Amino acid sequence: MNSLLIWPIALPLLGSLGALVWSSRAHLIGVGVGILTLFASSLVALRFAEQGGLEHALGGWEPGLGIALRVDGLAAALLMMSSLVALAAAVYATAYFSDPVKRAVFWPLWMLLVAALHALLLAGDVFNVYVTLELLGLTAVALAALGGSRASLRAALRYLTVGLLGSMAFLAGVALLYAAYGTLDMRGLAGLVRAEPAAWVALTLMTAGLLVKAALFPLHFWLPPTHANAPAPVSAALSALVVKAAFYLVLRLWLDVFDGALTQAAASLLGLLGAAAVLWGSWRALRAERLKLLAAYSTVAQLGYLFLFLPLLLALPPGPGRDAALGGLVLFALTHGFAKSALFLAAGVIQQHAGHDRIADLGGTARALPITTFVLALSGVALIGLPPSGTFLAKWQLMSAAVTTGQWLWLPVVGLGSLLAGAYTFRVLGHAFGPSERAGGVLVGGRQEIPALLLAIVATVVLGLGANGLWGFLSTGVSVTGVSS
Amino acid sequence: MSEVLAIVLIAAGLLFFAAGSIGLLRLPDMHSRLHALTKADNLGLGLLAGGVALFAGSLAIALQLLLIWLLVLVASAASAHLISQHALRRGRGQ
Amino acid sequence: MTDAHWIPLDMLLAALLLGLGWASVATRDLKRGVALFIALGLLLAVTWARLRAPDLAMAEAAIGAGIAGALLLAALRDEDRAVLPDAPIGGPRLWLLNLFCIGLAGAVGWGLLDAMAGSDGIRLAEVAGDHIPDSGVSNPVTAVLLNFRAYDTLLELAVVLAAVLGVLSLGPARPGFERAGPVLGGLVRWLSPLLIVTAGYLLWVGAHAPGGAFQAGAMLAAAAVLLRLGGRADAGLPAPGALRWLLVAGIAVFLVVGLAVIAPDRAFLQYPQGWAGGLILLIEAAATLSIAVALALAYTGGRPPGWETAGRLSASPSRREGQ
Amino acid sequence: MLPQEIIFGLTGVGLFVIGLRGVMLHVSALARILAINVCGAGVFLVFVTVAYRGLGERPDPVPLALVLTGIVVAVSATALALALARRLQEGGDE
Amino acid sequence: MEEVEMTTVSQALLLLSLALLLVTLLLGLVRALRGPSLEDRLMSVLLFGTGGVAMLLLMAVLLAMPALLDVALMLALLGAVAAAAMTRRETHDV
Repeated sequence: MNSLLIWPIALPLLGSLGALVWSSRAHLIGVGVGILTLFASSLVALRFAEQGGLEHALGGWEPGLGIALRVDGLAAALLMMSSLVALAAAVYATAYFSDPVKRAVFWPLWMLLVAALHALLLAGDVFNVYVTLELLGLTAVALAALGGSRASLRAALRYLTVGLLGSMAFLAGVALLYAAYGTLDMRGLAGLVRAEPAAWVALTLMTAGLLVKAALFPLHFWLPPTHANAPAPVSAALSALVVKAAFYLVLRLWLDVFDGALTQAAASLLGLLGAAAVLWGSWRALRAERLKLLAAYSTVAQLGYLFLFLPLLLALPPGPGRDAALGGLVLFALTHGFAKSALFLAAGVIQQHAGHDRIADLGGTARALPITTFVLALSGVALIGLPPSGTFLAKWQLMSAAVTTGQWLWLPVVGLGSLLAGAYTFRVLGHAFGPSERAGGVLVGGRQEIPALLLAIVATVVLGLGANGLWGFLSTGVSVTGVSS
Repeated sequence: MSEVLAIVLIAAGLLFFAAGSIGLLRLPDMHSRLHALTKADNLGLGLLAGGVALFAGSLAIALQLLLIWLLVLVASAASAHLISQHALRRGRGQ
Repeated sequence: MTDAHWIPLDMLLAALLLGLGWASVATRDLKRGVALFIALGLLLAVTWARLRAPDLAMAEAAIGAGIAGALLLAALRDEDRAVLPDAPIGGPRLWLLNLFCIGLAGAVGWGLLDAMAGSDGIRLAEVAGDHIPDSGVSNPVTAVLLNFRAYDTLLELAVVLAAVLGVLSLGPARPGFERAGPVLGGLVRWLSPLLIVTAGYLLWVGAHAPGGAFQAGAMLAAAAVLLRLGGRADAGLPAPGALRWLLVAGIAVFLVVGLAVIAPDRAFLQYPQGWAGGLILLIEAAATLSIAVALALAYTGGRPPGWETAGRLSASPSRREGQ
Repeated sequence: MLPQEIIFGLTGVGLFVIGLRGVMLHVSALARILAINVCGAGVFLVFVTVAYRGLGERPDPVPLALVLTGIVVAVSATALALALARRLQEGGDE
Repeated sequence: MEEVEMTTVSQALLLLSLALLLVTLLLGLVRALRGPSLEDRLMSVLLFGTGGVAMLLLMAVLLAMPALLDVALMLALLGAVAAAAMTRRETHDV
């Protein structure tokens, strides 16, 4: 009985109810629950490190009839990242909202979002995944709409429409799976799925639905306006966690459930789209006029890298080489999560301080907000992939896997993408270190700058230097193909 | 031969439904359509429910069918009133 | 009588479903679209009944004829232009879209037929049937929803909460309606108690016959919609302070029960022997209230008056935040 | 395979695609919301068809429960989408 | 209703009535398609609702599912809500 697994979901859910009923204490509940959730996630991760894969059969029913929660290395690593980023963003958010109405409605939704993320990461049942996707989608839309401007409402509505369409495609795939194999349990399905039309169509529908949500080029069109117009802590969570959750599901389906029905050609197609995303997203980021828009396009690009790993993982035979590539993928996802949330939080600080986030008018930021400028630089290091950031090691793994499998095409993509990332990072920093055009600005407290700084340090230093530990942790159960319970 | 009677009632109900549909389709203006509609489908449902009650042959079910029919009667009378009022108000150029 | 005899009727039903679906979507006249969509909802209820799923027929009826229909009709009133301009895409791109859709339909249909042909057709039906005696209820659908897959239902309630919080965050409620005339007033007075009684009946009967928390909640919400239409701007809902509690009641009871039953040998939501029936009814009662309040609030379209101040613990002014 | 599985299964697929096409074709929020709901109805119909096991048999309760969950989710999403669309129409001043 | 004894002929006739009812309702729906006014469309939907109740009654007998009467009851109860929802006006646009 690993009833421990329910707590990273139940705590934020309870917190959300508390924050709704006692809205004047909502921020305290939010941060307190954030700490408790991080604690629960850490316990889960520790238990996983000790025992390997964990499973909790909810309601005591055999998975299949009932629903199971499961943890493997991938889920545990992302759970830890999600809890950490959410806590940092929560601390930041205590000082972000000035409108009491928005503040009161932010906290319950925020904790619902965290609960949805954790439920999604631990879900072991494809229909349950659908429910968590919808919960995640609706909370994300409601939070994104808190921006309040016409642009943010329009972006939120489009986000909702597109997201619902994605969920419907996913659900149609679930229907096919149940029709063909008579179970919804992922591990049960993994043993049953064969290379046949039902499985191919189901895989295509579910993947397509998830790609919309993961904003893979050319389905990324909804992401930049949504992420650029949401409140800063929300943007941080959307970019660092929510799109990644959809990618996580793609990974789980491809490596875990549909292992028996995949072809290299399909994976290469996703890789190609990923490559296009890297180039297009980086280019648009370079051309962006606003800092948050730059960060959003950079997310499009960075997600592209994640998809580059798929054709490699499929081509590699099981063994240390594949484990290393998967480790690189997880490291990439984690680093981007921390770096991008730091970048969005920093952009929020700048926006509140200067009243805008136009890159061309950032002059004087370095003098007025040295910590925040430092955060910009640090997260830039991680986005480019300079040492000692985790991205550096992850890209190294990516390139060596590309060499091993002879998929040379990805090498110039990684190189060009990194150059473009360097260009857009230095463009921002160049303006930030430029002369100030006007004095003054709103004072911003440490409650906003420190969380961003910590996230950026995790991305650039901790993950890079501690990657060895991560490798060991992941290999405890990184074979996503099954949980040893 | 309650079964025969039941079928006859249901068939008669169907005729009224058909009359209602055709009225809705063919009559020239909204108000006459409304009249045709409410008369026809209420009677139609009543007859049909009677037939079904004969098939079911239980008092409890017959009562439930009666309740359903009465509710539909009330609802459709109220709906007809609301619709015609609405149309009138709009017709006055509001 | 066998399934073969039903084929003509089923074909007719299927054709009508497709026709209504097409007509409600492929029109530029939104009034027509909404009207046909409501008709499609009714037809779906009939289809669920035909396919022996009365629980779903109830839900569809309560939603389609009640809250969803009311929401859509209200939205229609807001729409500036009820007739949309020409489709933004035309010519070759429209052909491409149509081609894509035909291809997609073919592929998905192929996959589905392959899936059904390759399956034994039993799936989980027998496992579920075998465990219904242990589930605490005898309606199989309720057993799945509140016991075997109760966790799904818990998260579903969270989805409802998220949606209504989103609606509330967007602004104050819409204005109410003008006072009802005698006919509508009478209807409201007679019908709303009946709706509430039916909701109670559906909640109670759900344990052993079609019905359950959602159907009951939707009927309660329909009563609220009717009250609002009759001129009560608050839709008969209690004061905001109580509303907050009602909104969270469903998830709260569900979670507390789920966590309270955890023991070294018992999982989250694993009801103790003999307690299942009672606990399920308790959870469903709370869920009914939460669903009803959430749907009714969604119909009012925003925060009720006094919502902002109802969540304060005391009269202490809210702390100044930075910025 | 029952004939009903083919008839209603393909109808479900058809509704799914019709809805999908509607979302891609329209720009109006309300039209898109309708289309998404048609799309969802198609998926639900597939589930219910999978559950159906013949005239004399009890259907598989699991897909029916899934559809009930799906209907609740769809209504919630529709409510949120309509509220957003309305605020957008009002001018997004809040 | 579970133990309803019915001859095959009656069953066939009931099935036929069901099909005829559906055709009739289809005819009525043409008005929803054509309009021209929203009232016309709504009337057609109301007729469809009553027809839906009738179909549920017939199916309750044919499929031996008394629960369908509860569904019919719910539809009957909700019949007036849509009409009221469409025709009522919010206070600000009086």
